[in-house]
Order: sequence, then structure tokens, then C-alpha cells
Amino acid sequence: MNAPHTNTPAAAPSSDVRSEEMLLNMGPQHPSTHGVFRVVIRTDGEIVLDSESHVGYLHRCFEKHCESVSFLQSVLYTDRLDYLTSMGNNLAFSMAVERLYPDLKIPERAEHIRVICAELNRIASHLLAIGTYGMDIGAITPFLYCFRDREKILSIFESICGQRLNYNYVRPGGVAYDIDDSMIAAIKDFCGYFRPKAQEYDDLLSNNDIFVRRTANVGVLPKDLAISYGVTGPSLRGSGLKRDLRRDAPYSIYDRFKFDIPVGTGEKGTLGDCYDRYMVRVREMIESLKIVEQAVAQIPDGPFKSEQLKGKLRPPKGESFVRVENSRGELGFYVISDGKDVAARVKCRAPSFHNISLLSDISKGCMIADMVAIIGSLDIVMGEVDR
Amino acid sequence: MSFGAYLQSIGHSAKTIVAGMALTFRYLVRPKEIVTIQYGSKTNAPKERYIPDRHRGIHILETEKCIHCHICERACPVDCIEMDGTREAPFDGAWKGDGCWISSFTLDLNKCIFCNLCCEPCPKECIHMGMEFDAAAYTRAHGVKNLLTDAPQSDADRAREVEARRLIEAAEAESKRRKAAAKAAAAPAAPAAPAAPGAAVPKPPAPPAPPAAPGMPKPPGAGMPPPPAPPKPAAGPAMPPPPSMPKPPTMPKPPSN
Amino acid sequence: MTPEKIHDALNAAHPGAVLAFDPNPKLPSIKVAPSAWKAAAKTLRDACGLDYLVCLTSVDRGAELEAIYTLETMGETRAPIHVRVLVPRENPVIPTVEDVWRTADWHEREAWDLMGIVFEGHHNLVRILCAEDWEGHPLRKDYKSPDTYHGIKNNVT
Amino acid sequence: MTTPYTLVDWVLGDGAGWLARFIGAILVWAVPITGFVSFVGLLSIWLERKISAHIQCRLGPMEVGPHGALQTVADGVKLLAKEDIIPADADRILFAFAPMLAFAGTIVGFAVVPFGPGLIVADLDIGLFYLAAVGSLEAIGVIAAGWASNNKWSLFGSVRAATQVVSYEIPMGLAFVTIAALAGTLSMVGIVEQQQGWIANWFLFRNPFTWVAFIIYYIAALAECKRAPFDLPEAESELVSGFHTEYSGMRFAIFFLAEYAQMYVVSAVAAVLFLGGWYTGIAPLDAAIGGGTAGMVVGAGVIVTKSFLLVCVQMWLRWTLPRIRLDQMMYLCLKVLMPFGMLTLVGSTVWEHFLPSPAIVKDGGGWTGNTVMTGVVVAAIGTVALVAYVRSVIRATPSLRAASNS
Repeated sequence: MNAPHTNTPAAAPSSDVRSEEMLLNMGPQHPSTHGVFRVVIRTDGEIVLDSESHVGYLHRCFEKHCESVSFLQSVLYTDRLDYLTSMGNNLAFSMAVERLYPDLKIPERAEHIRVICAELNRIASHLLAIGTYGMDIGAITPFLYCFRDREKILSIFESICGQRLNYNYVRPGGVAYDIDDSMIAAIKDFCGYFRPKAQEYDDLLSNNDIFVRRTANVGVLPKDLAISYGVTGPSLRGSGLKRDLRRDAPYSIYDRFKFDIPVGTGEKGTLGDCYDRYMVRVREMIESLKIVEQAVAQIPDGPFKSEQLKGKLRPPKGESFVRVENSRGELGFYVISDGKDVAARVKCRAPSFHNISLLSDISKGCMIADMVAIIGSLDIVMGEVDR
Repeated sequence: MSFGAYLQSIGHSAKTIVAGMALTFRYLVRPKEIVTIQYGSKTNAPKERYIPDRHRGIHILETEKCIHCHICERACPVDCIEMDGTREAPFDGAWKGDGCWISSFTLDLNKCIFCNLCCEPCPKECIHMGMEFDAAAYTRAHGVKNLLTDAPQSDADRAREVEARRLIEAAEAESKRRKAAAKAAAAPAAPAAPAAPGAAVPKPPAPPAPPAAPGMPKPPGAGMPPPPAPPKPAAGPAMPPPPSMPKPPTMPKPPSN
Repeated sequence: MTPEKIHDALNAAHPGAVLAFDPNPKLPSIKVAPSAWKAAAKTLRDACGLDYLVCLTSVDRGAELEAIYTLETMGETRAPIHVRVLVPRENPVIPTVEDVWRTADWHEREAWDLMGIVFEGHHNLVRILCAEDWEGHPLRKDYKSPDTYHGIKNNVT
Repeated sequence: MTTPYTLVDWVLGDGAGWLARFIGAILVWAVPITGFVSFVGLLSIWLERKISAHIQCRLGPMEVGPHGALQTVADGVKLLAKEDIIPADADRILFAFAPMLAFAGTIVGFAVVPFGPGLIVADLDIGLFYLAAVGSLEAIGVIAAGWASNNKWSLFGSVRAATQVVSYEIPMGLAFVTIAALAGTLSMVGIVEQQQGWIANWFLFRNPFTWVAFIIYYIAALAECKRAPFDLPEAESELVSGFHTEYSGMRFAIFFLAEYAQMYVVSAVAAVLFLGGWYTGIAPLDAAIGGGTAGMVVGAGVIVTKSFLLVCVQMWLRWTLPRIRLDQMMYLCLKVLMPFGMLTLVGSTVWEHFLPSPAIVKDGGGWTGNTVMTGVVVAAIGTVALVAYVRSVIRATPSLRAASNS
């Protein structure tokens, strides 16, 4: 980019104070773009006139990978899509593979374990989203409180499946390993621990006036624009549309649990602003906690993986499309099998890909500091956008 | 904005700021809330206390149970496992497995993604993911772990593998020739001669020599039975590994079976 | 609207546009002729209420390339309907629908980038995931990865 | 001869020539002050690390020295040994000069900041005015740094710094004027002398308006130091690192040191203006210590302690609050601090007119009607704050909350 002070045209009026537009590269390496994401901003002073998003810096050919490794091996590549919600990714891909089989029964225990893990992972992911959002706004301490609590979830996951980030735990037909009583006790402990801690985030962020003023009325996403861009998840619910696949099109065993779907209300500003999106995440954590508590209470004994899928995974010829409500929105997999142990085509419908594509529409006229707030409130994970 | 609302907004700001500061002050004066530990030499917590049993760390191989079936090698999505050996006949410098003789079993930690897919299909449950997680190395070559010696693979190891490949081929050829001879002998004669590879060892293993692998000391395989010490490392004088031998351009591929 | 009703509505509005219909409840799909796709998309959005483009999947079917548009109504959720548009491999041109569903903008760029389907009328049909100077369309079955890229050797076999 | 207020006078006596005084000033003041700034830097950075760590449930540095006390020294050595990078398209001369300008701009403030009775570089008659004048010198260094870096983010940072520092000069000046009107002098030593005696003589407790003046001064000082929530010039989540994005090694360290030195300066000024300077606030204790060397040592300890306490509050604020936006920063300055600052100035003078304090003298002052009124107001505010704190404790503690609900 040009130097800011070397682009003076030759014939410029010397008496007046002149101001000109400036092109600013935000990213690919920038603290607040949440990954390698580049926005080219045209600014007038601190005001963003226009912006253009560039993605693809983290492209790892996930879909091409899936065409060269077996179905079982593909599961662990889904871990790396939205690496903050690996359980949900595993679940979506496993369900897409399972749907290729005509009549496959997943054991009850496996379904419960899947729900518990997916919901705990949703809490962990939202904790990170809230924490980094605080950091985008400039408060560093909430980030560390969120990480402190997230670490507890990751420790539970580590005891369940051995890893803290890329779990490779939910597999077609069930889950990889059973969970035992000590793990269930740890999950119950966490549920008791977490509820009062959620108040701290309110004290530091949600109720803090500086935070509210930084986020309310900023980056307003109208409902119709959200629909046209296919925005899903908390970003959509922040705009006031009550849509959640866990309730609207229940997969797994979500129809057995009672939980609310928080939506944005415009309580501090306009409906669909950054604060609404943020608050939806804060409230969703408590709802997820409710699901975890119910699932832990009624988890049955039994096998943890289906006996029907013994041996090498070789789904019958066919196509399937499955979506789950992941922490960032609807994660879908379109899987085409031609009867081999390797998929013919896997397409990943990534929620962040949709959510970030509208950035230039809702960031016009905001300030540079708001740009950071908007990107943070959309809560993107570049691993999923670029695949 | 009315004057009252103006004052109210200032008051509200002050109130919420004070609420946040009260929270941070409570943490400031309560050191028992600290959750971090001093990782490293000063930590009092043994690894077992904060690493669960199922932790997926650096692999450990129970060599004496391995049957050299290549299943883990094929299960690996990133092709980080390489093994070589034979089930036909023993040879100099071989590690003894279960009915097989192994010359190399390496795991490239530069590639490994710790997915556990190699351990799950193992028919003998001889490859495990251990408690060690510190995979740092100064060079990429040191990132390759020799699962037989539990040390980073050295140049000497690589040289030995090349030599072992030759020995394996020779031993297999010898074994095949003997089998054919035994068959030929058995066909006309009475079926008396048992054609067992164990009985057909051409030369007994060399006396135990000091381990040639100069790498780091074996890490304690916390929680897992440690792999047995190499029963018989390479015979030193027979094939002295050059001290700075570069990596062979292509590793000899094991025979597919 | 059920898939059957959508099929009927589409048939009534654009006779000849629908080439095939598969009411399979797991994966209901309608095959639409590429030439009629733009008009059909507007009908689907306005008359059938399918305001949400869930996903655009591009598939290499050998002689033909396929674009699968997964559509749904945002307000009410059920199994989404898939609209298949098949175009010949030699001349894979589909009219763009970025002005019907705005999310199609990036999805069409992705399908162009990875599968090489040309979306006619797209305002900015450039690569999105691969580098600008990448050659070929990686998700095609006959794609050969280059040996070098800007002097970086490709050692993947 | 009156009490020697400056150490140079004390050492050389009154009769020394200008050259002797100049060299003496360098030896007696410039060298120790530079050393003191380094000490302030070391201590503040350690404090910052530990306070932030404990607020965030962390241990902080623990390895180098007891509780990591020497970590900053180790870091300083590392920064000294680092490569000195100047970007290719930078304005090399300005780039090299900017950190020194910022550091010099900060360190000249130490000239009028007393370290104890008699421990002051220059007891200027216009000390407060001088402070207001040089207080924004650092901004010139910051602007130069942002411009010379030839980086758009740096430029943003430096322009923000200019906006911020220049704007917050005004409320800060209003707080200065409030105190100057009470004290009747601009001399720092003179201001401290007037707060001798009991704690009620501190200007903070002189009347309720000085409380407001103190808060205004402290907020403005935060902005002058570019500390959170006013860290817009370096806002690391927006501007990468703002004006020092391109700086590394020792040049960066000098910026860092300048920031912490300025934190100390503004806190010391707050201690002088509002918190009684080097007086403990307990009249008999001050009398017992007396003047001379003992008074100097104890006074220095008192004022440095007060300053560091205020520095700690700055850190506490930083690790609690989010960052405000540029327009909100201007709103706060122009629409909140300035009206209140003017109100404070008027209110304080009117209060003094109708409820005049006894002439401030060195014999201790006394409890007057003014003090009582101030005490009532202060007690009311304190009660409200205490109630708010107790309520927040109850809310944060589940067992207490359950008890209070039932």
C-alpha cells in the first residue's frame, strides 16, 4: 500500500485543509480479524466508507481431502473446520454418513453422549467468542475468565477423548469411547460451577456501560438482509428471528430436552446490533447448560457405538444432506457416496462463510473501532470459512 | 437528551464501572482463586494429576507384541507411520516382535495429528498413545520418532535401516530357498522335516552390543508398560554407521502383505 | 410448501423448465434446465417463499457438472429442497442468482474457483479460496495438482 | 535564609555562580532522576504484571527473582540485545528521534514534581503552569513516531494521540485552576505546604467540589498517559499497536519507559495537588518527624507511596474496563469533563467564599465548619459506595445471595 503521506497530487490547493480517502489493509495479520482474514477498508479519517472482504488464506482443501481419505479418516479433518466446535463438526459429518445407510440405529447412550459433548462444546465455543469479543472491545480480563472456565470443559473433553481441541470423538455409528462415572461427575461439577460464574461476565461486560456503548446500535443487521445472506446461528437470532435447528428440525435426540431459544430484543439499542448478537451467546450458554444437565440426568446404559457399522465404513451408493445447529450457525454436509470407502464428494456448508460475507454491507459508515466490534460479534472462525 | 437523563447516564456509567472494579478487586485480593500452575521444573503437580489416562500423546510401541501387519500404517490419514521388517526370517540387528523381525518403526511427529486412528485398529493392541506431549525438536529430522528405541531417529538408525533392508531381502531369499528345498525334500521323502523359520536360523544373533542409539534417555512411559529394551541392537563393527550420513533419498518401502 | 407443491408451482410458472423431480423425503430434488434457472430461481424465492439459499454444492458428474442449490424457507424449517442444474463439462455456464439470494455471490465464486462452473452475469467472478493465479479447478475429478507453485515444490504424492 | 527547597541550593549554598549551579543540577538531579525513572519503570512494570495476573487468576512472572521481581530487568537486557529495526521506507531521522522526544517530554515533568521536602529540581513559581505546558510534550514524540513509521496504523495511532492529549489538557487545566484558586499559588511546594497538618487539610477534603476536581484530574490524567480505557492511540485490537507498531528493541523500550514515567508523574502530581504531598495527614506524626534529613527521607517515602498507590489504581482500571471509542472519548471530554470542570471551579471558589477555611498555616489548621460539611458529603458518598460494594459482594457469593433472598 502507498505510504499515507506520499500520495499528494501535484496541483492541490495549498490554502485549505484537505482530507482524502485512505485505503487500509486490515489483515490478513491483524489482532482482531480472528484468523487470517483480510478486509480492505476505504476510510475517511476514522469513518469506514466501504470495505471488501478477502478470504482463502487458510484454505486447506478440506473437500478435496475427503475425496482421498476414507470416511473414518475424514472425520478428523472436520475437527479442523470450526476448530472451536469440533464436536459439532464431527457430529454433523457422522450424521451425514449415517444417513447414507438405509436403516441405521444409533444407540441411545451414544446419542446422549453426543448431545452432552456437543452442548458442552457449544458453551466452550461461546465462552471463547465472548472472551475474544471483550478483548476486541479492549477488556482483557473477561477473556481470561472465559478461558479459565473453558479450560474446565476442555479438561473434561480431554478425559473423555484424550484431546483438548481436535477431538475426533463422534464417529459414524456412535462415539469413539464410552464415558464413565468419573467423567459424568466432572460434567455435573462443571454445571454447578458454571452458573454463578456467568454473573461475572455480566459485571465485566454485559452491564458495563462502556461495553454497551461500544456495541449497542453498532453493526445493525436487519432481518431481511440476514435471511438473504443465509446468516444462521446466534448472529441470525440476534436479529430477532427465532430459528434453531435443535428445536425446528430436531436431530439426534434434541426433541427430548426442554430449553429456550434466546433471541435479540434490541434491549440496549437497535434490534440486530452487536450487543444483541453478543447477548444471544451469553444466554445460549445457560440454555446449553440446561440441556447438558437433562442429558446427564437421563443417560442410559448400553453400547456406545452401533454394531451395524463394524469394520470398514463403506456406505451404500447415494447422497445425503445433513445440517446441525453448531455454535456459529447451521453446519451442513452434502455427502455423495458411490459405494466405495472414499466419498465421491463432500461439500461443507459452513455457517461462518455466510456470516462473514455480509460484513461490507453492515459496516458502511461505522468507525474503525466499530469494524472490530462487528467482526467480533459475527464470531467467525476462519478454519471454517476457508475450509 | 434532557439534563436529568444526562446526569443519569453519567451515574449509570459510574455505577457499572464500579461494579466491574469491585469484581476485579475481589480477585486481586484473593490469591487462592489463581488457577495457573508453574509448568515445568517447579511444578508440584505430577503429570498424572493433570493428564488423564486417555490423553493422546506421543506414541509408544510394545515391540514384542507387534506382528508387523501394517494396519496402523494404513490407518494413518497422514502417512506418518513407516515400518519395515519381515515375518520370514530373522536377520542381524532385528527387533523381535510377535513372530516377526522388525528393522524400523518410525513415526513422523512433524506430520502426526494425534487422531488415535492408528491405535484403534491394532489387532494386538501394541501401539498406544502415551502421556508425553512435548514433541519439540531442533530440526525436522529430529521430529521423527523411532518407536523401537523410543528416541528421535538418528542418522545411525537410518543407515541401519538401509542395511537392514538388504539383510531382510537376503534373509527372505534364504528362507524361501530353504522352504523350497524343504518342500522338495519333503515331497519325495516322508513328511518329517518341519520347515519352521525358527529352526532355520542361518547364523545365531550376535552377542548383545551396547545400544547404538545415542539419543535421549527413554522417557518413562507413564501409565503404559514400557516397551522392551531392544533385545539386540545392530552389530557395531559389521556396519559402522557414518557419523554424518545424510538421510537416504528414499526409504526402502516395506513389502506389502 | 411441500416439495410436490413447489414442483407444481415451478411447472406452472415455467413450463419445460423442470426436467425431473425426485420426491424422496430424505433428499427431495428438482432438476431444472440451466437456461430457465434464473427465472425459476425468482419464482422459487417469490412465489414459493424459499428465501434462504442454504448451500450451493458443485459436483463433477463426469460428462456434466452439477450445481445443487439447497433451498429453504427461513421462517419454517423442514427438509430443504435441492435444485439440480446440470451443465455440460465443455461449456459449464449457469446464469447467476446472486441478485436473488445475496449469499449466492460467494458461493458461486467458490463453485467457479473449485469446480470451474461459470456463472454468467456474476459481478465479480474471481477465485475466492485459491490464490488468484492458481491454475485449474481442484475439485474436478481430472484435476492434476501442479508440481511446483511459485518455486514451492509439491512433494505430496 | 529560608528552608532550602532545592537540593542544589542546599549543596552549593546561595552564592554559587550559574555555571556551578548548572553542573551541579546535572550531577545532583539529572542523573538521579534518570535512575529514578528506571526504578519507576521497573517497579511499575512488575506491579502491572502482578496486578493484572492476580486480577486474571494468574500467577504472573515467578521465575526471575522472588515472585518475578527481576523479570523486567531480564526483559530490559533482552530488549537491549535485540536487533534495531528501522523500516525501509521510514523517515530514519525522525524515527530514531521520536522515542527520545517522547521520553524527554515525559522526564521534564519531573522537574517540578517534589520527592519530599526540599527534594525538588526546581521549585518554580509557575510549577503547575509549567506542568500543564510540558504535559503534552510527549504527544509530539508520539506523533513523530507515527508519522515517521510510514505505517497507516501508526499514523492512526499518532493522530488519535494528538486528538486525545490536546483535548484532555482542558479538563486537566480546569482541575489545576481549581486547586490553584484554593492555594493561591502555582508553586508545587507552596501547594503542598498548604496541606500541612491533619488529613482534613488535604485539598481533596477541602470541599466537595475538590472531590470532583480530583476525579476529573484523574480521568484526564489517564487519557494523558494513554492508559485504558483511553488507550486509543495504541489500541492493540484495532490499530495493531498504534504508534509503536514499527518499533522494536530499545526504541520500543524507551516508549514503554516514557509511558510508565508519565504514569508516575501524573500520580505524583495528584498526590501533591490533592493528597497532601509529603505529609502523612497526621499532624503529630509530621511534627515528630520534623524537618531536616529525617523529614526528607520520610517525606520522600510518603509521596512515592501515594504516587504508586495511584499508579496501581490506574492499573486496576486498565485491567477492568473496555476501551472507549474515539467519538465517545471526545464526548466524555467536551460534554462531561469540561462542564463539570467549570462547575467545579465556580463551585469551589463560591464555597470558599461563603465557608472560608482558616488561613492555612503551618501549625496544623483545625476542624472548621467547612471541614464538617465536607465530611458529611464525603461520608454520604462513602456510605453509598460501601452499600454498593456490599451488595455486589452479596450478589457474587451464592451462599450470601441465597441468605439475603430468603
